[in-house]
Amino acid sequence: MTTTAPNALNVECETGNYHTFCPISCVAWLYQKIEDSFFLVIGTKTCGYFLQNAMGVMIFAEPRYAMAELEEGDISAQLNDYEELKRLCLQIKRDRNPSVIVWIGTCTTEIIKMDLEGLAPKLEAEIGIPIVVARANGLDYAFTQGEDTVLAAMAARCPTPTAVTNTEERNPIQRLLNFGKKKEEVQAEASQYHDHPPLVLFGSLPDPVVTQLTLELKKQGIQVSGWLPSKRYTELPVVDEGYYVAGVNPFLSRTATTLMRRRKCNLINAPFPIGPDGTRAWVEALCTTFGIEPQGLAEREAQTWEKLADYLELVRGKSVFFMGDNLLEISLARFLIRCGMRVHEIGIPYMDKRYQAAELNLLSQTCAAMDHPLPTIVEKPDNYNQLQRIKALQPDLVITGMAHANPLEARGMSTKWSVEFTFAQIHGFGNARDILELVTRPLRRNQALAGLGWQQLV
Amino acid sequence: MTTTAPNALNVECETGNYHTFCPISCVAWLYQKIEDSFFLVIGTKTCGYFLQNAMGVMIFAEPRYAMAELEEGDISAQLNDYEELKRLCLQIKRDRNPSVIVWIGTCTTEIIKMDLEGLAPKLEAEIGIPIVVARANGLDYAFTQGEDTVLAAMAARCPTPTAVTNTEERNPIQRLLNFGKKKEEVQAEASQYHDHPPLVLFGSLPDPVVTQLTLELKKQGIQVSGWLPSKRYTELPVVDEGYYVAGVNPFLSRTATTLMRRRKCNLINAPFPIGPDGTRAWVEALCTTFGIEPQGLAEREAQTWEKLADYLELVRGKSVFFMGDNLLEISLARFLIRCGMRVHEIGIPYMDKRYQAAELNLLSQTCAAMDHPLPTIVEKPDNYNQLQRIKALQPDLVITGMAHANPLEARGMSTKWSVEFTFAQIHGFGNARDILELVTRPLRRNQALAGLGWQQLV
Amino acid sequence: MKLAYWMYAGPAHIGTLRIASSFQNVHGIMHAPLGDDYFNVMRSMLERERDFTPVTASIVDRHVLARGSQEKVVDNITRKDSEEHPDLIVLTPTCTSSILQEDLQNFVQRASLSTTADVILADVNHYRVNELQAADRTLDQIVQFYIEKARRQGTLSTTKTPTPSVNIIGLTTLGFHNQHDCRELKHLMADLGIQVNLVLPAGASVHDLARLPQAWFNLVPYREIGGLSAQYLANEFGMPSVTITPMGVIETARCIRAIQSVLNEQGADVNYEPLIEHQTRDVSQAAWFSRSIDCQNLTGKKAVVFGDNTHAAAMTKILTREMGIHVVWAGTYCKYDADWFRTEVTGLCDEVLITDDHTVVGDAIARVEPAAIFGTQMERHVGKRLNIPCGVIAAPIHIQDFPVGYRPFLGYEGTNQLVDLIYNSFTLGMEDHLLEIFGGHDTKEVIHKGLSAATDLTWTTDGLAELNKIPGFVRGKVKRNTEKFAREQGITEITVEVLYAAKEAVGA
Amino acid sequence: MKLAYWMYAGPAHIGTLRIASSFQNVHGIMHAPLGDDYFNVMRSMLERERDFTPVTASIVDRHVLARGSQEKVVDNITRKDSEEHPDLIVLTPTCTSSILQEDLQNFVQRASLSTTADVILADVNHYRVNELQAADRTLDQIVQFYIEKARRQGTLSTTKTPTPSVNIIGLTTLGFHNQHDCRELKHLMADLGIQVNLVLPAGASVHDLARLPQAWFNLVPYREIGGLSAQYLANEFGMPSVTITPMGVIETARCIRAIQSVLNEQGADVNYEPLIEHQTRDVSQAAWFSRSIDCQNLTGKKAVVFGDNTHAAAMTKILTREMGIHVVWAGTYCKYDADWFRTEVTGLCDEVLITDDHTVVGDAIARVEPAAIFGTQMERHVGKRLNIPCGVIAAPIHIQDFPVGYRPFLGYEGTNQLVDLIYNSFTLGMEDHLLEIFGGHDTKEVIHKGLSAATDLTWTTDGLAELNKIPGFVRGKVKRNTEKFAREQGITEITVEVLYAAKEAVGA
Repeated sequence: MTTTAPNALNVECETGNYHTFCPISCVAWLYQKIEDSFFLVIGTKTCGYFLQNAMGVMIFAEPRYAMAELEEGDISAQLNDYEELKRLCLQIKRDRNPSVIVWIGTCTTEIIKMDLEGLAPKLEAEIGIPIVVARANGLDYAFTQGEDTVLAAMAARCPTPTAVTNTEERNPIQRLLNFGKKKEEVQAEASQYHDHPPLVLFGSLPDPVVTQLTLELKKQGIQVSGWLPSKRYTELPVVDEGYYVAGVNPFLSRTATTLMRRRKCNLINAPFPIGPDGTRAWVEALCTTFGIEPQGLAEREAQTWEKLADYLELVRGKSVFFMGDNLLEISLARFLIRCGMRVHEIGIPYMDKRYQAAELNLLSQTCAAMDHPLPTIVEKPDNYNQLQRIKALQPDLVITGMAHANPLEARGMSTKWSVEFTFAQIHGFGNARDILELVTRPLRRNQALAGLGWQQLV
Repeated sequence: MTTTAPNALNVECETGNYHTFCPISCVAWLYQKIEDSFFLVIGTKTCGYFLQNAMGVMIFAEPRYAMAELEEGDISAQLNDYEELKRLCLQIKRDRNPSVIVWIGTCTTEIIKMDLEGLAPKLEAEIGIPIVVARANGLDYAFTQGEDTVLAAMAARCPTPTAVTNTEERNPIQRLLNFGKKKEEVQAEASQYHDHPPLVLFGSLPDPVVTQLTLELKKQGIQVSGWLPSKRYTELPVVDEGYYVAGVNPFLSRTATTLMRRRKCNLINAPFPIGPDGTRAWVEALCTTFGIEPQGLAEREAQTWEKLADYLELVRGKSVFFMGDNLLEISLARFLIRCGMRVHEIGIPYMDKRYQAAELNLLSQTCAAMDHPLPTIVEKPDNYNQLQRIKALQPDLVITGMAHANPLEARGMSTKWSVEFTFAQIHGFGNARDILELVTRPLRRNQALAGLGWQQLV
Repeated sequence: MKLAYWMYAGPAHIGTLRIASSFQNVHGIMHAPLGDDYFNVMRSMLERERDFTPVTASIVDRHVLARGSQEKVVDNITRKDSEEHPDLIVLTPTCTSSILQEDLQNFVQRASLSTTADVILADVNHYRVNELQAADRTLDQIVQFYIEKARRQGTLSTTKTPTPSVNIIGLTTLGFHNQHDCRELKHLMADLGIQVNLVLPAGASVHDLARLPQAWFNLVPYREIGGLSAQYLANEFGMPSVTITPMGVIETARCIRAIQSVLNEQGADVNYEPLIEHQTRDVSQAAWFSRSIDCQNLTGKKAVVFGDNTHAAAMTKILTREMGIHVVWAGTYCKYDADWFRTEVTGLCDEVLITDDHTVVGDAIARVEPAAIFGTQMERHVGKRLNIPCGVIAAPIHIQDFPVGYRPFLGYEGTNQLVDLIYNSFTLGMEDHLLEIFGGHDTKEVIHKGLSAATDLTWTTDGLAELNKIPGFVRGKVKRNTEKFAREQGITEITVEVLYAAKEAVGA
Repeated sequence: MKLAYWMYAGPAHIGTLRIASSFQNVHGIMHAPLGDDYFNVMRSMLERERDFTPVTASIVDRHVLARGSQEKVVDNITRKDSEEHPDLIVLTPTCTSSILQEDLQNFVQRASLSTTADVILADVNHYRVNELQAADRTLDQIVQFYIEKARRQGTLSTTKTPTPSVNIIGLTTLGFHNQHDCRELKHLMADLGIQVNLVLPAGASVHDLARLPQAWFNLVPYREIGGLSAQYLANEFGMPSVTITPMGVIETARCIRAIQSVLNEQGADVNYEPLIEHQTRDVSQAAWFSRSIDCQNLTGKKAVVFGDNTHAAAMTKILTREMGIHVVWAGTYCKYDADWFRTEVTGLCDEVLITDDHTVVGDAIARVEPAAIFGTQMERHVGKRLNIPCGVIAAPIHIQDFPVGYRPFLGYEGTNQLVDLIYNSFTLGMEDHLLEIFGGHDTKEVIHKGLSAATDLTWTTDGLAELNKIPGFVRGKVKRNTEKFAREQGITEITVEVLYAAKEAVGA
């Protein structure tokens, strides 16, 4: 089943028998990001055991998430869903008193058709805590798309300007940057910005990366009005018709759609700010949208590439195979091709060609610039088939899920866990090194072990 | 070689080939007790390695003690002792700035005849820090007697009343007990005490035990003017002709002598406050000295014995053998006989019959009261001979140094480290349980292990 | 619904897959949505497996849901049959797909028409049993399947081996220290002159199962897994079982004696007493450690124990009977088998705790303030917070439970490893305490913040000063005991005298 | 004089007594003052010895000093001879008694007139050599004594054993993991088909020493002890030595290959390559661990190494060549043999540190802030203070270095144990960091106290706020790097922009 992609990129679709993490994983980073939240995953022991194994040590630190574990009585509908959820949410309110409870629906709630969207408004009104519902289930979504379901649900909850008396108060980044400054200083600083319509960025990034990208845009005179998600639910960014929005991650197509359709925002379609090339393109796209001439951006990109020189030595000419896991694959492949690597195949769980259009375009351009054949994109891959192809192709590096890394290493293949790119700080100019640090680690390691004399260990 | 002891106690003397810790060990507890001190052990690698092994983990905690390690040049007298010690003491002054530096002489300084007493006053004057010299060497002393050498040296440094403007200021215990009280309250409290000549107690005990014994005497209206040593060198107790002094430990005969001869104090000869019987006798002796009728002392002793009932069950009728190590042997044996145990032999490194006269008397009385034959006291024992006797006697418990415990246990003998009594809190009514806790531990343990079915493991 | 932060045992399908993937050349097919296949990650990462985990997820997505799973499941079974040539394919749903109430048995029958491999559906209720029960059940199911198949085919071999032999049942992948226990049990059997007929399921081929009845007896070292199979073999063939966990010197000896009697009843003439004596006295260091001075210092110290039935019961026995340690409470999360646990630890601890709620366990630890904990990774973390050392003795598994160095819990080398675990748990705690006692001497704060908060009692300045002389690790306890004493005595102001009166009163 | 708080190696007499009491039926007599006999405590407590330590102190007290030691020393020698019937009595003074400059050699001769046992005086200078050098020397002295005695008596057996055989030299009591290393080396020799002629001195009888020349070669696994004896045997009998420490997969293979070549030169025809291949690929897990994902995450991490020559050099090689870890510096306290160390670690680390001053080592660790330390107990404590995990790889010995469970450092099982040591050192540190990152999220203090103390630079409020978002375990490093960058750039006020500019500039 082959379809035609923009710029003739070849996108194939396989059986979908592939390994990735469950989309409820997003709880792991979102509960940390949104400090006044509580995430309640409504599912089975299977979901719970996944969370505790995937997140390892974190569970011990009294996290702000828990399971609403469905028992036999819940499944067979002998118990009243509303009453059960109420009991649990009241306990959460009593123990933790969060500003919001996020219900994470799972495959099981889908199958037993539990009406979470119907129950939430009633319970929210009764217990007095906002309840956001996200259906982060494995029937419809893969791994990182869990975040998309949560952000899409939160996008609907962002306040409008009329609902907020003092917008400055609600912009924590701005407040932080202004902390300790006198009023006149703040006003003087405001003049550093161009006059442009409000811009809201979406995608959950670690706080330091949020600061870095915000500063990057400040250099161009672009002011970020807010981020979705914010550090606190009570500080969700103001969103209104005509606002501009831009995503920082490739797996946020539902959030983009929600902001466009339900909140009437204008989506800036741009490549994602991953790698110096992607970051430059992303900043440029934003500048272009606001009619701003980018300042020193080419130099900034060039300087960043210079700082990568030692790593580039290591990767140039090496080949890489993406098995597909976190939907960052297109952006990473594009950056690595720009670094001089050869990409055999880009496996990816799901491909929204419209939301990723600018990124796909940049990929095509990059291939052309680097004299690289257009790589095959495989949506919903079949891991068994991929392993046969890997055996035949013998790539220098396989970027893969956690289940396949050790067996591939035992067969002499260098591998890198795709999940590490999900958790590492990879966005913006400053973090480009971190991507190559991860990519080159197996290459450097296997170089260091050359003296061992054993390649294959099966 | 048999001599006649008071009350016909049989004291023998053997070869002196026995194991005990080096007297420099006292550094381990004295540096902690005297918080503004620094102990400098002047000796060889052999001394240093002993300290670091015997004190184990303590060394890691930046202790206030160190070695002045004698090197070949020091031994062969190619280096100037004064200059060398000055260099080290200046460094100590710079790094730690203690209120006093205690020089601990060792066997080596004895053999090379280093004139520490001659050097100290000159250096003290030059660097401006008091230097106290104690010859805690293994040629003349055993284990706990190291403390005796230090306290005797410090006794000479205790100020006289005329040298001190405000005595109340110098009594830290009194100050502590009065802390936060109004002046009139303090005066009202003073009236709780009988009018008696000043009393100074000597012996290094953990702070809580100091408080307990001080309170115990307060109950009888006896006021303790000070303790030697005090918590700080700068707070050494005032001592003058006619003051009364009493020791709390049996190994302090030199300190007693120094206080009597050099400071013209009156020594109260009493048994030591170890066990309810010893504590009562000690308090009584002090009361008698000051012409005070003891209040409720018999009841206090009786109550203490009642609280020991569960432990007494375990020890009654059991036999014990002291190999000899820390000079606490007579006091402990006397208490254990009172508890109903049978004592085969009391090994002891050194026996000062005058200083221990009251304790030896109490031992004789206790034996008579408990219908127990007078045990043999073996001074300077020979460990090999003792082991033959133990093999023949098969005592229920052997109290021994660390070198012999495991081999004896492997031969089915229950043992207890004598050194533990040195470090545990064993003085006064309140701590009698702690002695029996230690004594019964091997008995309880070997009872607990009865199900194992293996007694001998060689 | 249950509000759950953590669970001690995993869901049923994990148990089934542990059994399936322990066998050689058996393939598991999970009928499950995307993301439910993290078993593969656990096995690959925790066991550091060099081979691909022989488990494939047949993905249930919205599309499959809409048109039914049968085609996809059957396709995936036949595909794996031709790709991997397994001897057996085990199909299992997960909690989620099990609610679809599809006729999976029918899928299996459909598929097996065109496969070379045998195909079976794991028969467990995903909402009623946990990982451990499911593993026991699945192993039993596979054993029965192949015994019956062999019987039908006339290939069952029921003749006993000429010399004494054993089946060791219940050793699996992702089991707590199972790999090393397996090696140690093989050593032990070799020392006893007993031939190992089969180890089950770890490393066994399903073809071997027809040989099970040849062994003289079955050894089931763990309470959780293997019992059902041994029972089945006892019923079918009258095979005796030894179900004593050989952990610690006493129980190892008891296990060996039970083996001796089982063998001698079948006509052997073995006397293992000299071996027990030799191992205990000279080879294992555990009996000697129990007697040594290091261990004497542990006498009467307080500990708590929590884990699965096997390890928590064995550890309670060892601590109490072999080390003279006072086990204040012992507990298990195997609620479904609580009676067994109670019987095993009767008389060895003050209290028994049966719960699978980790917060109850944490509270019980905090209440008792033991000198050491022996529990799971969860209790280790509770201990970290309370500053109480913890030795890990049971699953849930963690990467640290898969050491590369040899660390059995069973048999005589196991007794040595346990000595280290116990000794280090107590002494490492002690070392921290010593550092606190000796380390902070010069810089100790005068008054510990918050010490007198929220109480009806007043501490006088001298009382408080004295309290602060007490080392931090027991200060809390002394404070509570003193306040309890003061309340009982109707004292409202705690002076230094009250502090010491309280100390004498509680005799500590 | 030297102001000393701690020493890495003990005094000479400890080395002598370690050798004497390692032999069977050899008695040591210490001519020393009361309290110098703590060797007996160390051996009894650390090794948990069941037997009385065969060392007696002949006490020097004031009385003895006054009238001379000869009578007492001679008496004690003859007495022990009749009480214990040892084969050999070794007399040693300590640092203290050695300055008496008595003619101890004469005492020995006097005593030996009336003893059945041989009597020798340990010939070491107590102020010039340490424990390790004295041990090497005393072993050499005893070997020479008995070789020469046998030669005189005509009982020396120089005929080689029919099949390849080895003397393993240098394993002693109170040696770092020596007991387990000994067991592992015996296993290894058995696997290589090499008969162990003699292990020296641990457990050997002095009567056996006449058989030393029968072996085909000598194996000296540790650099510190055994070298002199092997050299003597080489000189006297032309016996070849293998002195490669078989620690880690690479060096173990190199050691085995050296053995192979030594044997084949003497007419054997052995090929150990298949065994090396099999052990490395399938039995030891170390080579596989090196390749696995767990180890990949250690790539390029910074470590420091400090210890004796043997273990520090071997560890440096393993970390660098087998794990891909970056050893920033490697050091030894064996100053007397520093050249050897430098040669061994050349090219494997950035710096070499030769010192026996623990404060220098502590400062070097603090300066580098490595992710893990591999050192002695002292470095472990330094690590505790700096919150850096430390794996203990070398003496000075500590009770924790005498585990009851099997923990060799040498041979193939040693490689497994080392994997655990290395992996746990890094990951336990990581776990604490994760707890900090995830644990303190709700309760993080806004400004870390004292962070800006004593600096010429000002942190703006936003810069400081950003700095405080960085996890505590790297915060100090980020702060220092940022300030360094600011100074270089002439910036006096550090804003959030400066912070990130610095991060980009240092490329971290």
